[in-house]
Amino acid sequence: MTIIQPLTLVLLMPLLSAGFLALMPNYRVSSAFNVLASAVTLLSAGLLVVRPPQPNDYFLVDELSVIFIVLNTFVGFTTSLFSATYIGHEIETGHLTPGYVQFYHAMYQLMMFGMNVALTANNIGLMWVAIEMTTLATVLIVGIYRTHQSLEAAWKYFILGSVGIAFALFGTILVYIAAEPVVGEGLPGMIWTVLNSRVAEFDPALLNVAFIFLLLGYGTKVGLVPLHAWLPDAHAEGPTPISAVLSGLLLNVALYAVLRFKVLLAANPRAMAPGPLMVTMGLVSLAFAAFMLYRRRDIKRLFAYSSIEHMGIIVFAFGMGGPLANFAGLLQMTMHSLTKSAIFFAVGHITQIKGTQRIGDIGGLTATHPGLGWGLVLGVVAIAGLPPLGIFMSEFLVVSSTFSRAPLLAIPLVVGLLVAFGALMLRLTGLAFGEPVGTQAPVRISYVPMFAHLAIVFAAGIYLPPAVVVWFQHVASMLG
Amino acid sequence: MGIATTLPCIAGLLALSVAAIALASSRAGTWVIYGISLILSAALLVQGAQALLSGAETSLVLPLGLPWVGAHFLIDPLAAAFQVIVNLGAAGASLYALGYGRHEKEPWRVLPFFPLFLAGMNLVLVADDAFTFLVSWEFMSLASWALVLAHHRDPENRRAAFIYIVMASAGTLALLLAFSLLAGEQGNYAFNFIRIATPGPLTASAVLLLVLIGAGSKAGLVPLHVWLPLAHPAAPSHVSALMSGVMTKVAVYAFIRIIFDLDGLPEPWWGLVVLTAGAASAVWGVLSALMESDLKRVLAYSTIENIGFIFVGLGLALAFHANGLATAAALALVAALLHAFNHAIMKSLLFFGAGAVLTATGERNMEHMGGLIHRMPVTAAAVLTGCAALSALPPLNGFASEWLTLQAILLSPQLPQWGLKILVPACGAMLALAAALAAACFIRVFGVSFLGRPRTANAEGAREVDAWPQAALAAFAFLCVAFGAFPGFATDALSAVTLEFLDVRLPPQADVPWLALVPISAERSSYDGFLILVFIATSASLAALVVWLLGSRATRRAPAWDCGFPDSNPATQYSASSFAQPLRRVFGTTVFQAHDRVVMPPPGSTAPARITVEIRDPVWDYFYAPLAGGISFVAERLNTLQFLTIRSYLTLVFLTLVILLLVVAL
Amino acid sequence: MTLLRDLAVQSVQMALVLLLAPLLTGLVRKVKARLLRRVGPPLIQPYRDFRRLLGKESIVATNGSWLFCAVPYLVFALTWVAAALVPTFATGLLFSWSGDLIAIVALLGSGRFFLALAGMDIGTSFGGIGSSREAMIASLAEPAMIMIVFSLALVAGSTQLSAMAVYLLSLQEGLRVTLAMALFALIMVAIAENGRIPVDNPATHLELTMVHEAMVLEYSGRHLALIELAASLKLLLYASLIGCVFVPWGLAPPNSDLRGYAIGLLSYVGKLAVCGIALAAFETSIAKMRVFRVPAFLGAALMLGLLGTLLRFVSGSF
Amino acid sequence: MQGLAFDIAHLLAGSLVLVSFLMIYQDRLPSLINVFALHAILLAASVAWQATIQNMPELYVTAMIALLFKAFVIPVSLRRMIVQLGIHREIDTVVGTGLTMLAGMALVALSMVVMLRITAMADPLAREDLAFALSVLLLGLLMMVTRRNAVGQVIGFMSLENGLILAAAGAKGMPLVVEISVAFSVLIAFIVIGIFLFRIRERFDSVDMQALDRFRGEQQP
Repeated sequence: MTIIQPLTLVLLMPLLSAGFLALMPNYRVSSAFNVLASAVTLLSAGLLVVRPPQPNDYFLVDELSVIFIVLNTFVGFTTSLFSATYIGHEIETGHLTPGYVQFYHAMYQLMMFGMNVALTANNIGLMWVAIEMTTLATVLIVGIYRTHQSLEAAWKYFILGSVGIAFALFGTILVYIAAEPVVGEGLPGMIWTVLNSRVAEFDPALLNVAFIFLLLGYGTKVGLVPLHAWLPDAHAEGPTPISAVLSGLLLNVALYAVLRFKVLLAANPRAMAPGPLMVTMGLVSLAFAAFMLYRRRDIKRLFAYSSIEHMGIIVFAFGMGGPLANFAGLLQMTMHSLTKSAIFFAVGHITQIKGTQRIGDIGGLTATHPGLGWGLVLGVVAIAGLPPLGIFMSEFLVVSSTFSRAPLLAIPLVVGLLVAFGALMLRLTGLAFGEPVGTQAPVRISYVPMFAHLAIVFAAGIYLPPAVVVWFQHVASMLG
Repeated sequence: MGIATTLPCIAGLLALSVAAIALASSRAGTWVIYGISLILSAALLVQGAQALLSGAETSLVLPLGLPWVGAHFLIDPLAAAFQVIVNLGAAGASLYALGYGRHEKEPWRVLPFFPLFLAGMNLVLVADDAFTFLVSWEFMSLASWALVLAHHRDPENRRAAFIYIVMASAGTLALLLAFSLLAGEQGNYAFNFIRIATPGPLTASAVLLLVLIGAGSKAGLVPLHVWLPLAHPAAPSHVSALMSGVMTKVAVYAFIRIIFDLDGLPEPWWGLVVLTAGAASAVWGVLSALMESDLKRVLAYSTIENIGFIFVGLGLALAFHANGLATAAALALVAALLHAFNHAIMKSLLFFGAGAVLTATGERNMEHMGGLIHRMPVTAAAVLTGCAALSALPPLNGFASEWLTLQAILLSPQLPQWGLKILVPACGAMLALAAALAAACFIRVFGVSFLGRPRTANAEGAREVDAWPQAALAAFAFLCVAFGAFPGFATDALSAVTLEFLDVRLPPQADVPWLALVPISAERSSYDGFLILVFIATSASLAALVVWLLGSRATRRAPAWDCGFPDSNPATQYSASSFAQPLRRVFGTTVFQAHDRVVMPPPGSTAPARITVEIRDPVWDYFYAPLAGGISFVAERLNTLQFLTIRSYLTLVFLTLVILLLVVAL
Repeated sequence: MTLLRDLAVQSVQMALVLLLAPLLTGLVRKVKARLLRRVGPPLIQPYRDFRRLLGKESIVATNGSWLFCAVPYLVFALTWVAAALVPTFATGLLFSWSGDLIAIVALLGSGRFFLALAGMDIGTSFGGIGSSREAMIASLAEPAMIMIVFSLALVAGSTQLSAMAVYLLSLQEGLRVTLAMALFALIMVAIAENGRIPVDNPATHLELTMVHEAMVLEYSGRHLALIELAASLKLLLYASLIGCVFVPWGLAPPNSDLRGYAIGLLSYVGKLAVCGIALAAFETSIAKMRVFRVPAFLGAALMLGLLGTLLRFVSGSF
Repeated sequence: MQGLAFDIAHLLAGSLVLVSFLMIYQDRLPSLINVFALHAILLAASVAWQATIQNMPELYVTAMIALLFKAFVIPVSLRRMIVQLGIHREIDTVVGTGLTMLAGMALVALSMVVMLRITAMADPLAREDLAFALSVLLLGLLMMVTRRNAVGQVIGFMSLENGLILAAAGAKGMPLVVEISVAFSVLIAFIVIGIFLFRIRERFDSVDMQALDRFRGEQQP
């Protein structure tokens, strides 16, 4: 038994560094420290995989949550790398004052803290608190540019987010009320391990209503249509590192909560099956986002909508259930986080170079900035689900497993995929090819995070290490 | 030998493309990349030929791809046959590109993707499980997409690439659905599982239709062909040669692999569907080619025609196979495979020629060419051979495969189904029509671009291309003649494939005297390209000799007679569109709503009169345009949801909650 | 021994077609002239023309390419080979199996291909007119021909002319609708292919409706001689084709004696004469049609051929 | 005792719903704020009553927090704010109040149906509480939907959260975590709102949401 548990490190490191960064005026030091803290968090998360701690009343680390934690800390780390260069440029161009950067870094770590707590919580109340905290932190960062648009986006995010949070809390209370007669008053009624073991005896009807509130509440944060409205604007108006984190991590955290409750509900034979609900919402999100992609004028909103589309696919996959679909869902989620954040890294620099987010004012990137341009091409090709990149494998599994089980469901799925594909490729040809368009501001570009992500995605598309496969398969069976 | 040596070569190609990223900008890049890809594809070609002739099957499983399936690889006669086709084209293209590639403006947009493309196509052939197959398949599309975008500054090319990649992935999704039907609930994606499991008739038929969409969209079957005449010409010419001559054959391979190998026993009506699709594509393709005046686009359309020929052969094979007429099925299948092989040669040859013309004149539009035979003799001779072969003229290779297809059609009376009895000869008529139109089309191509007087300064100043392209052109022209004279060897080699799937083979042609082609029996039908060639040569030289001995030997050069009023202006020659005008009036007015509009200048003005030809593609007008319109309509309607007020978004959330609560409550 | 005889027969046939071809042309011209109450040229006029042309120097336009000079020989060779494959007076020729009816059609097609190219080589408007119209006519004539081949092959169960002739000689089939249609179609195609009235007029120049003559407009001297010869060979080929398939009587069976061959020879000459006279009569009794009526004419031939093929299934099992 | 306890709890919760209706009825901000204060007081009372009958002293804390912040601090500051902004005379509602009332009725009916049908086995106290809590929640949401003004929306949101607290308090022996979280969330919420109203004012000289709506995503102002 070491002195410091990796878990405590994963949780304390962001919290403490948030406090420290709040007081650190020099942005160079603070961004460096930001990277350092994220690195440490990542390492200790790695330790978690090796030695997962015993679950107690408040914290639980099982195979499911470890996937999320590792992904979370990893993308958190790479994003902090990217954010260092990004913020540097923002300071130089005067988009942000040092004071705001100070605030930004503190909020960044606070958000990481919140997400880690949410992912390790063994207590539905604690999880709720953590997710609310991340919401508030991100709201504050989204509004950081204080332009009209960013304020509007942040305000929209805040209102919709808090309503969602309220729903989630109500659902949580209902779950407790359902559990209380069985497991007795007090803490046990909120502990995952207890709930999962006894859920079969709970009042099914109460669970149903609870699940509706939870799905809507946390689904708002997942960005399911029609609860998605905050997502595109928040992505578009906030600083790009935050867009990367929102798409790459925050959606996953909310998804994690939904999954947990889905498992809980599915374990009660008399309660309604959560699958159909999720399948419907997933398909709606996919189709809606796919069509919305066509009319986008803003590059960051474009990829925000593609995030909605992918969340739709993932929720659909988990809704279908079964070993294949669940495996596919997990894989798709992982790959999407990596790819989408990589894309946002590229987009961040692109918008800095061109000084605009308007797609119309960006073009011919492969000619002017080969590294960035081809990186974008690779990322979009990956996100569009082309081989040999990771998302193709997951989409292959989703579609084929669906089509052999429920052909009628596969039709809208395939159509949606195709429509979205068309939109993405259409925009990509405009962005990356053709005569160069727009200004050419000199920008220091950090290729490492982007290409690191893309390399992982590429490798995963061809070869998944057996350890990971076994791990995912366990989780898939755990998800039922 | 076999897979164990094939995969390393493919891996070498992949490695080469990585190296190309580094080498692309350097001067030696072109040499190194194309040189090595020439060597590797030659090696693959040899291995393919060996595997085909030995008829041996070698397989291998690697721990890649889908974890619990792994990446299965297999080389059987079918794969070997297409390995030969693909790598023959690949080797030719590499050889050609050794010279041609040096004219590339931005080599780094071509060099890394060229070996990638070759590797993709080879991987499709050896893949033996659904996942590996689809990965390689889409990988192939992706690489070629990048190559189509090589000249990305031209908006036409960007549009072509976009349409191409979208239709390609639509096809991939169709194949994916087909595979998931075959693999079943528990997802046995390995082909050796699928072969064992026999799908029910309904499933099998669904698979056929899906594969017809999936492979057909890649091969360019009407009405899934619209991307082909856009994308193939857009790429650099050696890549166009690969896409048109080889990649379409990979699609044919996919069709044969899935339908003949994996999809159980065919239903009789399958043949009907495939036949109709094939015949329609043949006629449609060649008619479009006749209306077109962009040289490379004409070639692309003619690819559609030839794919139609191949699919007619496959449809016949299916029909015969479904009725247990194994020998007839074998004949049809061999005809289809032989034509695939021949077309790969001919079409690569012609695209090489088009590329040579493009480098020499900078023109793709035939209206701006003319008289090139004087300035580019080697290219002209090679292209002439290619044109004659594609017009199915004896004793060249195009005729051999067409002759076999017709022989297979003549076996149709054996079919019990009346529909097929009636349809097959009708398809034969359409094939004959297509062949005759193809001849007209290539008279037009060669006559307008290589003969006559130069129409522009560019054509005037054309200069013959350098040695490497000439070598490629000459080699492929020679292949056209060789396989026209000795088709028997090819058919014998291909009979390993028929043995694999139909358990019968054509009578070995090597035993036939004079190396003739005798598919069924000597008294039924026989054709001997070699003898015909010899006869023509001897009688021509005999005639020459006689004239030389008896007649006058004097030849005088003089201005053209032209019925007494020759015009020095080359614009008075027949142009491509005026050559096609009679055929346009006969066929085009109904199908393509083609009409010529003459703009006469007012009396007294010195402006020239203009004639413009308008042609519309009904497939595009009535199918694709509405589709695109529908999508953009829905997108436009939904887009309003991006601009609602926060309150209305809250209302949406609110309504969702209420609805769900109602669902639970009631 | 048999090989020698077959070789002899084959070479006799090749020489024979070469000899008879101009005669047939001369016959047609003569009969036409007679029907028009003209004296007309003597029967052997075509031979004289050939000699005269052969003796003249040949003039090639300044920008004529090597193709232009090569085409006459090529066209002649292709037509001659095709003609040599058609049984004229005896079946079972030595090399007849080296190409069946489809191959013969294709050989004629390649002849046309090169002739059309030659028409475009000089780059004059007349050559272009000829080539493009020839291409249009061929694009309908060839499928019609293939359909005829189909119906014949489906009747006879073979695409080999000798086999067809033998089969029809044995007359198990009786008279068939299919055959009648095939015959009509074949005649129409033959008229079109040989550029006779009403499709084309071999005797005119400077007329915007001409096709074949426009293509070969630039040719002169020995080149023209060869082309003329090839044209008359083509006419002979079609005549003997009709003869051997539809009136196979008198054809000498394989390895028969001299008497058989003599009968075959006589009957063959007779058939040719009949064909020539009929053609002349037909040509004088009909007017040249507009170029864009030709597709309808040939379309009818194509339909006849297809109908014949389909009727083959209706009437009697295989 | 149980009967009386139940009746009082019922009375308080029911009157909470009634006050929510009152809030929906108000179409001017100052009166709306007053009614919200009343709403908060009632909430505090019912939470306190729950504390006594469940004899869970920590619930008193929640009651105190609710009383302190929602009944006094927030209303006072909001009132000052609107006076500053000079929007205390504006009509705030979008939809006619009558229509809104009808919708509210329907919502209450819905929540009754949902809750009473499903929680048959839970103890009546929790049932009633839950039913009322859900209706308060839905009414709060309805208010957010029907208010044009940021202040109105915030009040709607807070009344919605009152419903949550009611439910939490009704749940027997729910651990302290939740109260803290609720209070703390309200706190944060209020801070954030404060910041936002401040920022919004400095940008738009009003807190009218229509001023913000002009800057919805992707529209070039």
